[in-house]
Amino acid sequence: MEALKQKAKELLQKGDVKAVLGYAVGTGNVRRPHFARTPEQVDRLVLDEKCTQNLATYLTKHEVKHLGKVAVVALPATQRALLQLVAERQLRDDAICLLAMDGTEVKVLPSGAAVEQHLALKTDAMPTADKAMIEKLMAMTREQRWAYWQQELSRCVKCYACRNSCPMCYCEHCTMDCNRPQWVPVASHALGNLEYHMVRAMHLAGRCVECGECGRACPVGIPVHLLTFFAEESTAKQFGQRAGHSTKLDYALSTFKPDDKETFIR
Amino acid sequence: MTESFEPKITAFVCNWCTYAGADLTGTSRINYQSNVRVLRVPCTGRIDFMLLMKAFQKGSDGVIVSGCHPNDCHYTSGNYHARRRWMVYKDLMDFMGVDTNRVTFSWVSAAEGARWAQLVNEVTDNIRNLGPYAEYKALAVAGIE
Amino acid sequence: MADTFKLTHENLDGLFAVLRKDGRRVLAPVDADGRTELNDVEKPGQVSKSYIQTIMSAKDVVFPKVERLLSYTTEPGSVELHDAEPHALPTVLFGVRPCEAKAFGALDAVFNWDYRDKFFNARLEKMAVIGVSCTKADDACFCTSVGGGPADTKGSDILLTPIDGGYLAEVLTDKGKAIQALAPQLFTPGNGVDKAMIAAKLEQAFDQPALTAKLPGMFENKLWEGQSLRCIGCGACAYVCPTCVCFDIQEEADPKQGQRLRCWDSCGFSMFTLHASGHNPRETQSARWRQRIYHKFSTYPERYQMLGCVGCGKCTRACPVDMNLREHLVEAANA
Amino acid sequence: MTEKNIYLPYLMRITQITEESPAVKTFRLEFVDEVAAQNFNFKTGQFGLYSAFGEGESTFCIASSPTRKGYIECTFREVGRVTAALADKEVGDIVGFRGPYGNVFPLEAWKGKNLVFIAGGIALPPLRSVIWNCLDLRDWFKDITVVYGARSVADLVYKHELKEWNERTDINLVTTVDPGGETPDWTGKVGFVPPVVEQLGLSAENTVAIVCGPPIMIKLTLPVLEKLGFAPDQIFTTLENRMKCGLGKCGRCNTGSSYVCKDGPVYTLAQLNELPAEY
Repeated sequence: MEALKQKAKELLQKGDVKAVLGYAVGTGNVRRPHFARTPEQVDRLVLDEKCTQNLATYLTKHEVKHLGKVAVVALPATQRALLQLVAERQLRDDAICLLAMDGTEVKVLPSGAAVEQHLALKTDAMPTADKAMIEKLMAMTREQRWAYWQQELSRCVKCYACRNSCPMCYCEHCTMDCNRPQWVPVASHALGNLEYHMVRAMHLAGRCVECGECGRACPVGIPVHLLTFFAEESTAKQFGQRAGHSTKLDYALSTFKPDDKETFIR
Repeated sequence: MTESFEPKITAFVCNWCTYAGADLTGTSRINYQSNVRVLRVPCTGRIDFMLLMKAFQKGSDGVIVSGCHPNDCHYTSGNYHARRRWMVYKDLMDFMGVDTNRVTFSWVSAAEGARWAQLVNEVTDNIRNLGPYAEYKALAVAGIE
Repeated sequence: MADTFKLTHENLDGLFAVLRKDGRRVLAPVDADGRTELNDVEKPGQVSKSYIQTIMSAKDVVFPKVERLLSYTTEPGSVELHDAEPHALPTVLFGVRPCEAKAFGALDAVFNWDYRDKFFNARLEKMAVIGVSCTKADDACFCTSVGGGPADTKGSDILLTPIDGGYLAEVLTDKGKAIQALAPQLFTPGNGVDKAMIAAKLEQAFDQPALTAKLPGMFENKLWEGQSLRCIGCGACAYVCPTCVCFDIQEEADPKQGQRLRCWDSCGFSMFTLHASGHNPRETQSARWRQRIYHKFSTYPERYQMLGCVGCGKCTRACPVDMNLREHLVEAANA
Repeated sequence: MTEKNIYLPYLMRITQITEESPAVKTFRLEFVDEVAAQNFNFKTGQFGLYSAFGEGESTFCIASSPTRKGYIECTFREVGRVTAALADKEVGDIVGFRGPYGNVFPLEAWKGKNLVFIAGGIALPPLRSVIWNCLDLRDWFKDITVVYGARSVADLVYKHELKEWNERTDINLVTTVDPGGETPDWTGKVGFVPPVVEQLGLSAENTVAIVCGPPIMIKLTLPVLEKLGFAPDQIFTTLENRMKCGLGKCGRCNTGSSYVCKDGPVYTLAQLNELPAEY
């Protein structure tokens, strides 16, 4: 912890970065994203297993870009998101300055290549509970799955916390905000909710870094992350590549192989 | 009730192969069921999954998506791109409990007039058996106070 | 002042039965997968034992997330309009907290300050509130800073405060009396318990009148930018808020018929104020965050002589990035 | 007991369509319902929500004068979902109208004064309502001047009326187009609105200025008026913030604590100076 603060202060003092984005203690001991721009603000930084938010979300926001270069305290999921953002040309490689923990050491990862190397050291598989839930759903009949999602999605109010908390949902103009044509009904009724979540998951297939932020962000506890996890897994299984593992990978759904194997096209 | 049900089927087809194939069906005077509304787009690469969604949203009981056989795309690779997206989308639909029996993906070339007729007949019979897509239609009124 | 009675646990069971027999649904906080939701219940036994607040507010009873305002059928050269009638169910809200009970007043202010909104009114008329005082508060709560309190009666038709063996019941309004009249025998004479001793203790966090007085002079303060930096611009705060009333009107139609729907909306969304020209009066997230604070603490007092915030803290609990409203208001008050 | 549904529009029949400039059209609308037509009244400055059934509602001012009875007119540019649907309508089609909403231009208070109208581009419609209203009550006022600028000659709206005003002696019309927007036979001025206003040598004495246009035009015109000696309470404008309800409820048109749909759309500069600049 002290090492992290030390490094953060060093970066700020040297003027290498304008802010350090990390975590601080919030309401009732939860962890919240925290922008440290002064040494005093750095002192509020914490990093422990309660820190969950994917901070990469902030790096594509106008307000944050205006700050200048930002160092980010990066969990593995944040690192994956950054790689994917660079791969999608949303961030420049030299805009990266990650602070990652390696045991008790703080490592500064200054480029996509460094992040790739660091990430390669660890595996960060999908949480067991989520994996089990996906398997449980796939073991159901189609009708049961339909009923399950209808039940879950009926709580959705379309606050877009899932979209806005997602590091990969950086579009200036989201499909949900397009009304010529109105692809998805704006209203949060059964149709609007189903189609919104279907579009969101589909737009994240091959791009989801499986951080699960959308599911955590949902105020009414809908496991929306299972949808994007599933879409990502489907892509990975069928096309053999995962999002967030390299700055050089093309988006799986904007490329192809002539021998892509499918079974259902007649 | 079921006897009077005539399925409404929307077909998204590419201009160069399947549309031409369907045209050939007509000029060859092959009879087939008339439940399909054909929507022609330049290439299967243009058939965004949201179009399929829209078809169901607007009351289709079934959807056909069809274009050039692999390696035959007029634009070289549109159908390959489309195929990847269909592969994921079909999986996702199934995961969300949407009835994938109501979507048929196929390749029909400009020379396969008879194949088009056969495809439409099979799909129409299949959807007629499945009945109206009541589940999806019910969404339109659920959740409005 | 209100008539005070005792309502034992057994008698509350009876009251639920009587209310349901009277054709009313009873909505109450229920534990569901670790969340507290407002659900239809049959017996007090189903009501959550440990909740501080439900996640969503009860506002959707009077202001649903999607409601039909009108429908129509069209033919070439003619349109036939159909008025929509709100499908208002007789409802008793049981166990909402005093802060939320008070929030209906803030909704009423907007829906009826000038033109009267029949949809809201029809639903409000069929709703009665049996509030339950808070015996504990959490770090998000700040009702005492915005003129409320853990056992505040405002907005409740009957307010219950937990005591040994049941509740102290204050019957406060005509609607409350009508409920009591359904089964007067269930309400036994009160025993002079001081509810202030039972209610949660919550220190005032900031001086609200002073804050309201200084807000107009703070519009250009850098504070809003600093506070909003971590805001991700979703609508969670607005959608769980019991007083947030902003809405959108959406059209859904096919070539022959259509309907207009009123849907919740949020001032935190960037599209909310976007003009057709592309100009946006509230271009940045900080301007939208500021709007949220000003609307509740400056516009409301000025226009409606009340606050647009009841201090329930739902927004804080729902926020994915922990934008703590109380903390930000304290910061503004001290700025 | 049963309350009125404030969201129900009147049904209006389109009786005339005028193509003003590329993508800009004027509709003349008459009430389908006789009784509604009889009871309908509005004052200049007010606006309404016009609906294209199937697509939704859009907010525009009422562009005709209340002195012209039996119809209302609106002028709109095709920019979004609703206006595109409206642009597809033909004479005889039905559209919806809710209104009139908002406050009004205080014509009574302007009696005996000189009036200067300054408008840019598609912002002439709200002023057109006032201008015709004032022309129909011509003896209430002294000099009436209209300065109207647009990007190009093609972008000028109400070309026939501009011609009529130009020919009338009781109104002084100055038209201008941005440099490069003129045609060979253009007889008006070439230049942006603010310098054109400055060159006119207007006197602020016993005069009110009514300004409406894109934000940049307003921003640059106000200092000119100030220089000419106009006090903030002599300058009027009309705001068009985004709205959904028009009834003071939906929450998006406010600037500070002022609802543009209820307290506006007509404001004096003095009033606007009191509000935060969120418009």
